[in-house]
Amino acid sequence: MVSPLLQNGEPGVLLLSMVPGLPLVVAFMLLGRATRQTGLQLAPWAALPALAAALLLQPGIDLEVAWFFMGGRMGIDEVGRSFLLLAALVWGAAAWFGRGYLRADPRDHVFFFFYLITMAFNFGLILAQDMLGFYLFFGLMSISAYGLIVHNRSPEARRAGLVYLVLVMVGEVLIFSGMVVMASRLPDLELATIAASSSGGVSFFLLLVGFGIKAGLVPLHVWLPLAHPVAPVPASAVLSGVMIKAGLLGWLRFLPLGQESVLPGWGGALVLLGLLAAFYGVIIGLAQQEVKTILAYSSISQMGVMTMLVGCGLLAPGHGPQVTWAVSIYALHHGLAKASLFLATGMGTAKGSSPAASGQLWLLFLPALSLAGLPFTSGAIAKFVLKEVVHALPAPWLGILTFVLPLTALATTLIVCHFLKQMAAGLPHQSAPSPAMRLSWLLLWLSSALLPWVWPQQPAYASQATEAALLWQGLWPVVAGGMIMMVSWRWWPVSRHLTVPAGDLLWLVWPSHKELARKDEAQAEKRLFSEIKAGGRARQLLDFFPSQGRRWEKKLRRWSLVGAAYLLLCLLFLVMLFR
Amino acid sequence: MALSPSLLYGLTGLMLFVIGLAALFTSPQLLGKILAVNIMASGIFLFLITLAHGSGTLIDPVPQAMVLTGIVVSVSSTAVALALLCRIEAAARPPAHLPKKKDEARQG
Amino acid sequence: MAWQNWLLLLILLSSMVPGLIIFTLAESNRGWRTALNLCGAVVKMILVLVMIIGISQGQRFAVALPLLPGVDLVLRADPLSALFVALSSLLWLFTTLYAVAYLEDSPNRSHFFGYFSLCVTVTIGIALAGNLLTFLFFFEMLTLTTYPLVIHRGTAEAMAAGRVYLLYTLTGGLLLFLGVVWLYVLVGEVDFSRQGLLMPLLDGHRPALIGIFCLLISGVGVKAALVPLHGWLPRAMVAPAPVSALLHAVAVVKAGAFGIMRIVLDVYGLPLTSGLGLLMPLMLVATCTILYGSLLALRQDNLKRLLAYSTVSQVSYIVLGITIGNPLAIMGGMVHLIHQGIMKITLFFCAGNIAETLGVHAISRMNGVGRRLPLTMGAFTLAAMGMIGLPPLAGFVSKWYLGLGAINQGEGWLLVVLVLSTLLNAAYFLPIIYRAWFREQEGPWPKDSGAMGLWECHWMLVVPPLLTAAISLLVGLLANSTLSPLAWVRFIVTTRYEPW
Amino acid sequence: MNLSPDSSAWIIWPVVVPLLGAVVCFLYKKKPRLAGHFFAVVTCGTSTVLGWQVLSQGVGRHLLGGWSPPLGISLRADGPAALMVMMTAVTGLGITLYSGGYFQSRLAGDSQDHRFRAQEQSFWPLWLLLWAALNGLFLSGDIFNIYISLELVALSSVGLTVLSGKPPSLVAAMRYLLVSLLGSLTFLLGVGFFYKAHGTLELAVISKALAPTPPVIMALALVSVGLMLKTALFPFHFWLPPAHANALAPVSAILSALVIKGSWYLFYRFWQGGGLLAAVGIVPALLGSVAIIWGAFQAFSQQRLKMLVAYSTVAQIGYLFVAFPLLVDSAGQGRDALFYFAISHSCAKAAMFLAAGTFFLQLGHDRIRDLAGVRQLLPVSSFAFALGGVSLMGLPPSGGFIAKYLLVSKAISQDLWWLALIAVVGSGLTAVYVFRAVSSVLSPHLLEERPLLVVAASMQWSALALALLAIVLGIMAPLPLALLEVT
Repeated sequence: MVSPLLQNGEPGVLLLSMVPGLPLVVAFMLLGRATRQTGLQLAPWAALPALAAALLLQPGIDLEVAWFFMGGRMGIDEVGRSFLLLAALVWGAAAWFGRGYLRADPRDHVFFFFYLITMAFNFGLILAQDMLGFYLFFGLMSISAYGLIVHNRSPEARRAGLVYLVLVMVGEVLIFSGMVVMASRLPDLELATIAASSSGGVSFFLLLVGFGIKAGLVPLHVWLPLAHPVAPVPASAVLSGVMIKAGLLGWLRFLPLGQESVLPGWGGALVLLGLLAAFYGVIIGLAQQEVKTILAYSSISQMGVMTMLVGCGLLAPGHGPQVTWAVSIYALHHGLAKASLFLATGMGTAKGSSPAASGQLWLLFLPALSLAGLPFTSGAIAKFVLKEVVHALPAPWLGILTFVLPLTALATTLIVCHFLKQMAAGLPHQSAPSPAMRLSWLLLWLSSALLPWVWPQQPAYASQATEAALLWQGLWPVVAGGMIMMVSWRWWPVSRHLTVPAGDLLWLVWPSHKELARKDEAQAEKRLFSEIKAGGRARQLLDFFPSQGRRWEKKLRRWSLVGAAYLLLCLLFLVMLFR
Repeated sequence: MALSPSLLYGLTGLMLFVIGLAALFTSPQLLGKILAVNIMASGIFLFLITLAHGSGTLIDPVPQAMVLTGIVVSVSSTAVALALLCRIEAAARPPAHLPKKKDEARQG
Repeated sequence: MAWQNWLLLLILLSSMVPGLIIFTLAESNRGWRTALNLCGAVVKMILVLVMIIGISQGQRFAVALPLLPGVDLVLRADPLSALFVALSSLLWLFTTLYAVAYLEDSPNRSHFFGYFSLCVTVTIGIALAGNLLTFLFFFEMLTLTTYPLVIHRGTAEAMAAGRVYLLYTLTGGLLLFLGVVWLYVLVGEVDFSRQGLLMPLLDGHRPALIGIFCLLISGVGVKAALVPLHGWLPRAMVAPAPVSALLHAVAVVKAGAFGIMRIVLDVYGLPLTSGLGLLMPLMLVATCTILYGSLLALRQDNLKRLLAYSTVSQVSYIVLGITIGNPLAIMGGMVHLIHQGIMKITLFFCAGNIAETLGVHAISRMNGVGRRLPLTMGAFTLAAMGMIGLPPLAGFVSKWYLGLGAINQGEGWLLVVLVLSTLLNAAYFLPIIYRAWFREQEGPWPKDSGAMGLWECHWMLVVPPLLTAAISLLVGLLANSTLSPLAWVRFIVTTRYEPW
Repeated sequence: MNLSPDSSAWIIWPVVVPLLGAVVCFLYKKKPRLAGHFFAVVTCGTSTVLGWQVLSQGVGRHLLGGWSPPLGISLRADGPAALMVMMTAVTGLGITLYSGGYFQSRLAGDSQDHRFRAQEQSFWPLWLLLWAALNGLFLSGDIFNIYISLELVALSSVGLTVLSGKPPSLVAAMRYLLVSLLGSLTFLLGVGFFYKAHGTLELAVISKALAPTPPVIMALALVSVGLMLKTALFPFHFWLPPAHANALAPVSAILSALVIKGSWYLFYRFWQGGGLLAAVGIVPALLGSVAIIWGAFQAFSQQRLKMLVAYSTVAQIGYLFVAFPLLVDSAGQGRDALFYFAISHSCAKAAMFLAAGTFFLQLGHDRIRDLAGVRQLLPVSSFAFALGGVSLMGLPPSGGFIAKYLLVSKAISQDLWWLALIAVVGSGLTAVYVFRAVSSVLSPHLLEERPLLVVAASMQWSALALALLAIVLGIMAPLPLALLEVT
């Protein structure tokens, strides 16, 4: 087991500040012409401090930076450590991968600039130990990811970017409002305080939806299937592998998980919503052709499962830490597996063209099926901790979920099989992967396969998850799913009968490509013209008074009028004085 | 109230003032206006003189001094007015093709 | 004791004297003019620093000049005025630097810089005014000194804008005048340091107090561009960019907002204002302004006009903060005085830069500007994000405290207003950023004055926006440090307005 | 009056010096300009000494030649009188300096040498005579002397008006003369009635003891109407704009800034006691209000700059009368407002007319529309014009602001709301027409026309000095107000 080597102290603080600091420095090196090449060389290594921090630092390290923003606190806790490890691995491997993937792109420095700042902010939000720090990094990460999504500047990418940005802004203000409401009741804004307090009502709802946008909560998931296919492969990998987990982390940090007297109704709703997403994602995903879109829908489905977990946390008082831990394990497992699948889409060539390629296809089965919870994969552990949580639930939910959970695994099997088939069918032509790409992919694959086995603090789970009774429970959905897919390929290919455009629900509200409605030049000129005309009329009107005024003034010059005024005034004075 | 000579003179003076006033306001000619002003001045002088008579038998010298000075002022201002009138006439005459302007000028 | 009195006058003179000398300089005398301007600006900065340090150590600065029997012209530096003075003198320095390069070859520069300096002098006077009449005194002078700047281009459009500007501001000035005189007749000297001065009148003179309040607020509201009174602001943007920058960020609009602050907080005081039932209407006006300004900004294609409408909207944040009437919200409003100033001046600098260097005025023609002017657009992006209120930029800090104050005061609906405003801000700022960075250039620029050495255009055009953008980042990023505006505002609120 | 009859012999000098100067200028035709400057400076000096004496020693009184009233001539200098003398002195000095430059430039720049020389030869004696007459008017203690000075003022100003020799100015001067005569004769008739009622001509006595007896009422009515005529209060303003606008530049300034103040000052003198004002104060106030609005409106409609400025005088005269109801209570704020209007208007209006005259001289026209860009040619004059406008508008810091403040606050404290509103609205209207001119003058256009001649520096700077004085009056109010307190 990895044991924390570094205690609180100077080196720890230095390492902690390098976690977001190094990527930022490298990112800004990319902006200068002179330092650009060095920056590109360094880019894949920028995640190393994060990795080191995740592996070496003692949970509980805490660093208060009073002058920073509005009172900053950075540190590592148990949950953060697990998320940081995931983030460091995926970001690092994807960056390494990306160096090769974008080797022919003249704007690779632009990509890596956004990549690195997004990475830094992602690390930052994991480390943040106070409300505003979390919000700060969350917001920054969301905004800078825009640059990743629109990197290839195609119309589809712009549209996806727009949808993403709109949703990000909506999420942003929702989170802001939720946090304001929450902060107004708290003595201070540290996460520890928040965890101890119970927040309900408005702020709960606002934060749930706000973070839900990032976490791909149905029906706010529409940006995911749009953004993934258009973004460069490494960007998709981190998007699906890590960044959507930030929303999850937000829930873990700010929702009152496992507390008494908080809205069980909300918990139930969240569980149902999660289950809905789990199946909905699969159904829509089966109708897709494009591999990255399929993976995106799979992510939606998997995030649905995690949403359900969070919902369980709300339903099960007293099990907060357990749920949190389960979610972080699940997230670790899903993040690594999904990222390695995504990276694979960036190096696939026509099927069977080379031994390496076909070998890679076979290797893909492991992360793919681990998503479905195949025994002896990381997915099995994830499913196991999931069940542990479910067992803690009160009566109706326990029954429902025990019944439904295997079905979600089955559904997942369907979609990963669909994905594998599409992969095997071949991808649009891509240049052959460089050795670095292969190496980074392998690294991710290995960590996906192994890490959940070695990582947990209680290895007991690993052994429990491999008990014989559970083996069958894990195996049958996969087998059944595989058979269903075989049958459907043969007689009833889903994607031929069901076509849903990527972004599904979005098409109801925004059916076609529309540029932002900007008034065009002709319209502007027309208005200007009418303004001028109105001005002329106004001037005519204005001139009326002076001309009349001059006329009257002329009349006033007559002596007779003056005489009359003279006499009148004399009389007026006399009368008024006599009175 | 009996019509004492001083009252009669005074009222006459005021009448003259009013007549001058009327002429000033109605006379179309500048010369007429100048004369009207003179008549007004004379009326006032008459009025002032009656004040000197006053109540007692002693003649008050102050109004007389006022009238004397007033006459000087009146004469000089009439002179200025007449000189000005001459300049106006002179300025209006040369452009014979503009007879209208002359009328305007005369009316002031 | 003596030097404290002289200090305030020196602060005024440090920009007035250069201004007056500049009037007499020949048009071609560029070196002296620039030197005088910059010297004045730097000297003023130093003096202001001395003053601020003095205030934080509890020294008192005041100087009085008898104006009329029983009515004095009082300059006094309290923490609130120090806030505004610091903003004005700092941004004056930057704007001067910018203007020197911006107006490099244009005519009438002596004139411009002369009025420019006078304008700052008057703004400082507004900030330091110790009583209502002194405030009025400088407030009206502001109209006069800014008018020549607004019409500086001399085009028909500029002259028309000048007329509209005068129409609004002079009318506002008259209303304010009437209100001030009325109040003086009622209570005599209205000194800002005497709080609760009007409290005894609450029983007998309620209608009069309400009437005066309306007069005063509508008077300063014209300059603060509260919504029915905002018409001049978008038109006044025909002025040269440094003028717009100063007008929007520091001088005119801020003077109005500052005036509302003074009237509500110091003249009437919050208890009286809310006792008269006047806070709520003012709050409604502020919210309408916030939303209406943003809605109109959404429709603009001219960058400077958009920024003008954005000012309309943003300045009402300040008013909103005051009217919520909660210490936290007041902090948010007050600190927005600084934050909005810094961010907006950055935006106008950048807009001017784009117009000056590339001849681009319309947003629809801004595609790819980021490639050509990366530094400028970088600064623009930072400032625009700050305007939206994204952390950790300046705008967020204001928004956060406004929101917190609103919730604490039980006015949860204001959060919706803030949220809508944020979304609207995003809706009109993000497309600009998008065009500049993520779109390719379409066709050649209308003109291109070319890069200059290391810089993308004249360095004096780039450095000021970069510095102000950096400051707008820093004041947010370091909001909690003891040197930030937020800390100062906290000092003001805790020392003066905490009881309420 | 328990002052000794000769507490201050100095009083005579502000009258005698310019009178002497007029004679010298008339006789010494070779260099009238030099003599004119000399006597103007000396007059200004003696006036200043007088002002200082009044301020430090209180009211001064002097009997000419030791003859006591009613036959002797008595001079009396109290605060208001001294202030008016000072105003005349300062404005007069500025105008004198301007005139020197004005005639010098015209003589240097034109071949019509002879005509201009004749103009100058008549200008200096007339101007100094007018100055002497004005000072006499302000300082005279009895109302018949005042009548004489009034006539002297009228005659010399008519003389000045016709100097330009243009037909419109002749017609205007004629009308001016007739109106003046009508006014002063009406005044004289009033004087007669006063004498009948009180048996004395001493102004101090008369204005203190205004009882509503028929002769006094008659006298007051006549005097008031006569003085209104001479001050060109609406509806008697008809003669003023053409006369003022068609005169030579320094003359316009003299007429607008100083001459109308003479008759206005008398009006104030007769009503200063308050007393009967409660009954009729509304009449001048109403006429004044109409004048403010009508004058502003007409000024706005004008095409020529000097006409605009002249109509602005019509409007400002309204301000001089509008505050009369405020004199009713004895607290001096109403009086302060009136006099502050008078002195700041004097400086500002002189500056504006002088600047307008400079434009005219430089460009050969004063069409407002074509003035755009004159700033490049005449920066100092343009600035002076704008500053004068600021004071007229009553914007701080300027004398006009102080006056407006005093007026409005007094009106509000007496619950005369309409008056406060009129004052405020009036200053708004003033702003409208002033900015119509100022925006043209200050506009940064490039001027296409070539200047006709070189303008002497003294023309520009004297206007600026006066304008600055109008501004400075806004921050040194305690001094003039202290002088006013001396009664």
